[in-house]
Amino acid sequence: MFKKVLVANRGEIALRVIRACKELGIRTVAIHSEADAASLHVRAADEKVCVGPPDAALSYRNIPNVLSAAEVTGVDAIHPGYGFLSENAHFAEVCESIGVKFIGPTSENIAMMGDKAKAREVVSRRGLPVTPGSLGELRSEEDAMQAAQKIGFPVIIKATAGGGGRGMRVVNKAEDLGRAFQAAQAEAKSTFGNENVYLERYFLEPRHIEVQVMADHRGHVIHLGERDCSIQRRHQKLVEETPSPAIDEKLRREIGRVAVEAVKAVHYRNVGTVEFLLDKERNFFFMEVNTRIQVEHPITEMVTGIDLIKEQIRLAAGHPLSIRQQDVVLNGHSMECRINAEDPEKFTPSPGQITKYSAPGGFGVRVDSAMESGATVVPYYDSMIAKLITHGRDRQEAMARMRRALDEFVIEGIKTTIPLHRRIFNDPEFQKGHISTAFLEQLLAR
Amino acid sequence: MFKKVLVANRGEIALRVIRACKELGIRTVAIHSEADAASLHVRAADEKVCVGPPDAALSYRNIPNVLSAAEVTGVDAIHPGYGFLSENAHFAEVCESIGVKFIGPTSENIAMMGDKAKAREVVSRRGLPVTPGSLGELRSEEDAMQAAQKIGFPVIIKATAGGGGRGMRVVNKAEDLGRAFQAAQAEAKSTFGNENVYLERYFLEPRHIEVQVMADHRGHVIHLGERDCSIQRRHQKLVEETPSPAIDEKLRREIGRVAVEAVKAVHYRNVGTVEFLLDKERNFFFMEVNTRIQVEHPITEMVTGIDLIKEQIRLAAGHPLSIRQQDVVLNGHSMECRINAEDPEKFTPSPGQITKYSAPGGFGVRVDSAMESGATVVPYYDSMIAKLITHGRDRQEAMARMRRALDEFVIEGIKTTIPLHRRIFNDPEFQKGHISTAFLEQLLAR
Amino acid sequence: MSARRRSIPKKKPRPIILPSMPGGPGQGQDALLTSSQTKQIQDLIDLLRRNNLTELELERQGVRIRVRHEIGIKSVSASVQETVPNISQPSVHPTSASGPPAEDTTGMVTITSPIVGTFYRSPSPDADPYVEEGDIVKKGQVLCIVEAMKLMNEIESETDGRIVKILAESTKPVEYGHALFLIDPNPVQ
Amino acid sequence: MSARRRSIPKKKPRPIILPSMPGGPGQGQDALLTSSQTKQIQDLIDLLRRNNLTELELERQGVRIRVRHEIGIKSVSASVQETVPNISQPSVHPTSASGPPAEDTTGMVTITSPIVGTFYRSPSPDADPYVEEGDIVKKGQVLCIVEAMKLMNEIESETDGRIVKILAESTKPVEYGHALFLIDPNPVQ
Repeated sequence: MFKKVLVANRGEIALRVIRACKELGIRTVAIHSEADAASLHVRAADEKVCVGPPDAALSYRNIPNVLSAAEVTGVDAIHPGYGFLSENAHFAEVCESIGVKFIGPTSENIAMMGDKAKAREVVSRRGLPVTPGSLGELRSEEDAMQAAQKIGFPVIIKATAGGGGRGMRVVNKAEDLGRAFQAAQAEAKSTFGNENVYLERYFLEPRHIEVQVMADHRGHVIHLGERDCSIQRRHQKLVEETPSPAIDEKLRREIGRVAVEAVKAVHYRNVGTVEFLLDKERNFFFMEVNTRIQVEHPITEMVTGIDLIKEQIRLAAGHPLSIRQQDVVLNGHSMECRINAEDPEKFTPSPGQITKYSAPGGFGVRVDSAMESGATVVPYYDSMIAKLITHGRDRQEAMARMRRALDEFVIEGIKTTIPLHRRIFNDPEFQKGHISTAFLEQLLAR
Repeated sequence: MFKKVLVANRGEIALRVIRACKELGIRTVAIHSEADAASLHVRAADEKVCVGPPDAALSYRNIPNVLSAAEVTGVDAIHPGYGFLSENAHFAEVCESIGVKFIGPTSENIAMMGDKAKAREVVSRRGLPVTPGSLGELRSEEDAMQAAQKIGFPVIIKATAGGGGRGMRVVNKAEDLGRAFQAAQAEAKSTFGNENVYLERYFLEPRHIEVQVMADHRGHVIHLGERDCSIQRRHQKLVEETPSPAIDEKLRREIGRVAVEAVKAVHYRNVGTVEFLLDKERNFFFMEVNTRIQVEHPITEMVTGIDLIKEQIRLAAGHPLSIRQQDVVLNGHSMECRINAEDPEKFTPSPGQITKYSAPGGFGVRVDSAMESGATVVPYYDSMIAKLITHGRDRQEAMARMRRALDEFVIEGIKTTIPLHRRIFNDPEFQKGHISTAFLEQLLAR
Repeated sequence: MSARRRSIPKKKPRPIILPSMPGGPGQGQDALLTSSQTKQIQDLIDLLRRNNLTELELERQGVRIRVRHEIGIKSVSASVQETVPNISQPSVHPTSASGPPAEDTTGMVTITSPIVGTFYRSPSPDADPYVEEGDIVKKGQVLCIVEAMKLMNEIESETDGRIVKILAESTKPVEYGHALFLIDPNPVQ
Repeated sequence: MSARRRSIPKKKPRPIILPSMPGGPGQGQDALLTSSQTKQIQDLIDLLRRNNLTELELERQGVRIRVRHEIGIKSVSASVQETVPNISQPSVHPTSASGPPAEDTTGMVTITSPIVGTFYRSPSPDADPYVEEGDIVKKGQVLCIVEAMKLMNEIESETDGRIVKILAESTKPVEYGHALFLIDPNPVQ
């Protein structure tokens, strides 16, 4: 097992990783920008290294400085968290080249899955269901038209290097395709430095379903059930839950099998997430693989009892999977609210000092956060400041706990999305589990 | 189901009950003494009533004021928590007589189990193992000598109305018995107003094992596994865990069966705990039944997923048990530290204002507490200010989490037992599970 | 108190006179210091208040001054209540439970409820109130009833004086310590 | 900065001159406790507020003043570190990473490390140090090397002046922003 791990991240996920390391008896090194010198994740670690100014490109994403920090502190491994360098194949590669273990999949895994069109192609070749559309990138408008007419409108054009909703265009009819293709290419190029795009059928009100997988160095792969992440605003998830209200035991086995097959197809290692789209007829289609720990991993931990961060570390250290598929039991129901430092109506960021912070407690309530009274939410990074997670014997109980916990959560000095979360959890349609990726926009429009 | 419940308690257990009520959609009334007007449990409730001055005898134990509060607020039921009026058969009886449901066992259950000698007798008559000793109270010194010689020395004399270590005398040889008998009687009389005593074999270094039971109004009874509460100082528990490191599946079934039989023998209702003594040869003996929710109930909740407070409320409202014995699954391992406002070496109380309070979080960590930054620990009541509970896939993980969480817990302005808990969790014998009720005294003597 | 009335109907609990709130700032420092020192300390306290400081330490001759500014609060309960806006906190009754109203009550006696129950100003719905504001009362005179557990508890005045204000509403619940009457024991006739 | 040196050995990053810390101790306290205490303390409090300090302690000729500002703070680290005694917080290096030492550095220029790496005062173990304390240096002159990922990064002086103090120890790690040299740009010759 590793003796010392550098945590190449900040905020709640850095603290999450540090906690896991502590429980495993591993020493930790925190890195931080000048803006985060006083952060909880820095104080929680055994050692700390300032790696740059507030701008993440010059600090948390600064590969030379991060690797130098790893070098001068003599760590065995680096945990990248999510975001920042976590899906940077080059970074993973350089880590390996200097003898520091990258806690995550191989750089090849990251590179291949980072090309969304390529990933679709590989998975499709294994006979697994992908969203109907082009395989590989579109070379021309004619290519696009051919693919679109084959699957029928509406279609969505996406950047192969994409993510977060950028470089996407929905096209409802053939005459709009040409202009949308050009626009998507241009946006893909300016955003990702790569103009390649592909095209899929556009589903109305689908669910976003993802399956947690784990793979060891022997090629054993298991899945830990699905997460329903349909509550999104502009492709940003706000609420997640497991199990999905739309998935029964039979469908779970099937979608789990496909997820395992998909990552086996690319010799995937460590922990990952396979994203699917579930339509109203409960057909599911492979979308992509996220080659990192997900923000919403805690809900899977709550129902399986498996510490995913510890598994990541153990797997990276060469240990085999600690559990077999048949021993994975899903207990009860878990939900997560991402609490952002944002105006709950206008969604404008609300950085500033937290004058009072008091997290909810008691049975079935978990809070993952690096905030505290007196802490400052700096404007340079992601606005998520806390994850509020509840667990219950069933969805009803998990929801009741969430409402209770949202009422107890005190964060003063800045605005947060807590009022929006309350609104979601008080909505009768949400309570019935009638959700889709269109849910939140519909709720906000009411 | 009840519409409104009065919580006849304070501190963490009052908040615990209020949280459960909120999750069940039940309105709550907090009572409080003048010393607790600003407490979190009071603010968390929908309504509040001041029932007296700081002295608990004139406020939290003041039956007329508590019942008046129930009357003027129009509640359907009263939850007594633990301590105070929770094991007062008269209070339970008066509640029923005025049409307010007492959330707990029947007043007959409480009365019978409150007489420890009687409880032993009833259980023994069912052929269940009780600690060897007298059945019923001892009428005279001769009675005592006869019983002692039958089972052999050492023996312990206990008050039938006893608890908390008072009215007890350990006797090592026959010639000391007479004096000890007199002394125990006198102490029992002065402490409990009842001079009756009984006598049992005195075990060296036993384990304190208790089994959680639940019974509905139809007489169905199930158990939820055991708790090992051997880490005690002067009969005050400091650390509890489940499952017990000393109990395997076979013994668990056996001791569980006996616990269920024991409470069936007295037509027990609602939630209760059957206490056993486990000797070094793994023989177990019935000791008594606690007719209330226990302080350490959360660890059972963590491994079963069952909310015991909600079960209490549902059972009191006349619902049947929500789960069958065969569906009770014990997942992983859970441990609890009782954090007291005490000097961790001298055990002197340390009341005062908490200048900073920051509870640990993350996976597998639960905190039940009504404390917060700026709160004042008043000197009138129990010194327990927080329960830190961890859960892990196994004992190893639960312990590692506890060490991590103890390190994160910040309570400033008063002294707490956190350093003592750290010492316990760092002890190799404790880590191996080699514990008994003598463990803590031995650790402190080192 | 509660023990005495437990089972006897029409028991008359003696009213409890709450002492004025303990430890307000600025009490009892006069005797310890010279008048000039007192003035200086008052200045410091004013300074502390103006600046919302919570602590101020001063040591003379080997001069030591310590000023502290904690959370920016006057009293803990107030701030705490402000900061938990999501937990509703209605009370059983509309008025404050623990003291006379804000007006000048120097020298006044507050009669508070020694039990939890329902406040009645008259012995029965048809009867006249025991007392009205402005009435002169004698020590031991019944002022009202607090009903608890079907028992009518007569509350007596513990002083001679004039009823300045009736602080509770008839038929409404009162909790322990709820202020019921404000009595001026030395009324200007 | 980092982009420029990413792949080029012997890249010479320009030193970053940190502005002196806002409102450090040592400002305007000289006249304390000579005439009106109140006035001076108000000054101190204003100072505290303007500077968002968490604590200010001064001892001077038997006079000790300590001012503390607990929660409403900008510079969290000081107070926060005090209050979490159970979390250890060693740093990679012994000296503070983020600023000049406490002595009077008015007008001085601090050369800080623009990268994370290992500090060397000489180009090789056998060679003489680039500079010593007291040396006069020119703008652009190499002062030291910070090695990162096997690349030797020469750090140059960004000003003419005299090396007042060398703030890092050769062969020890330095983090981003670590103060390396204190240079007096206007030395008294």
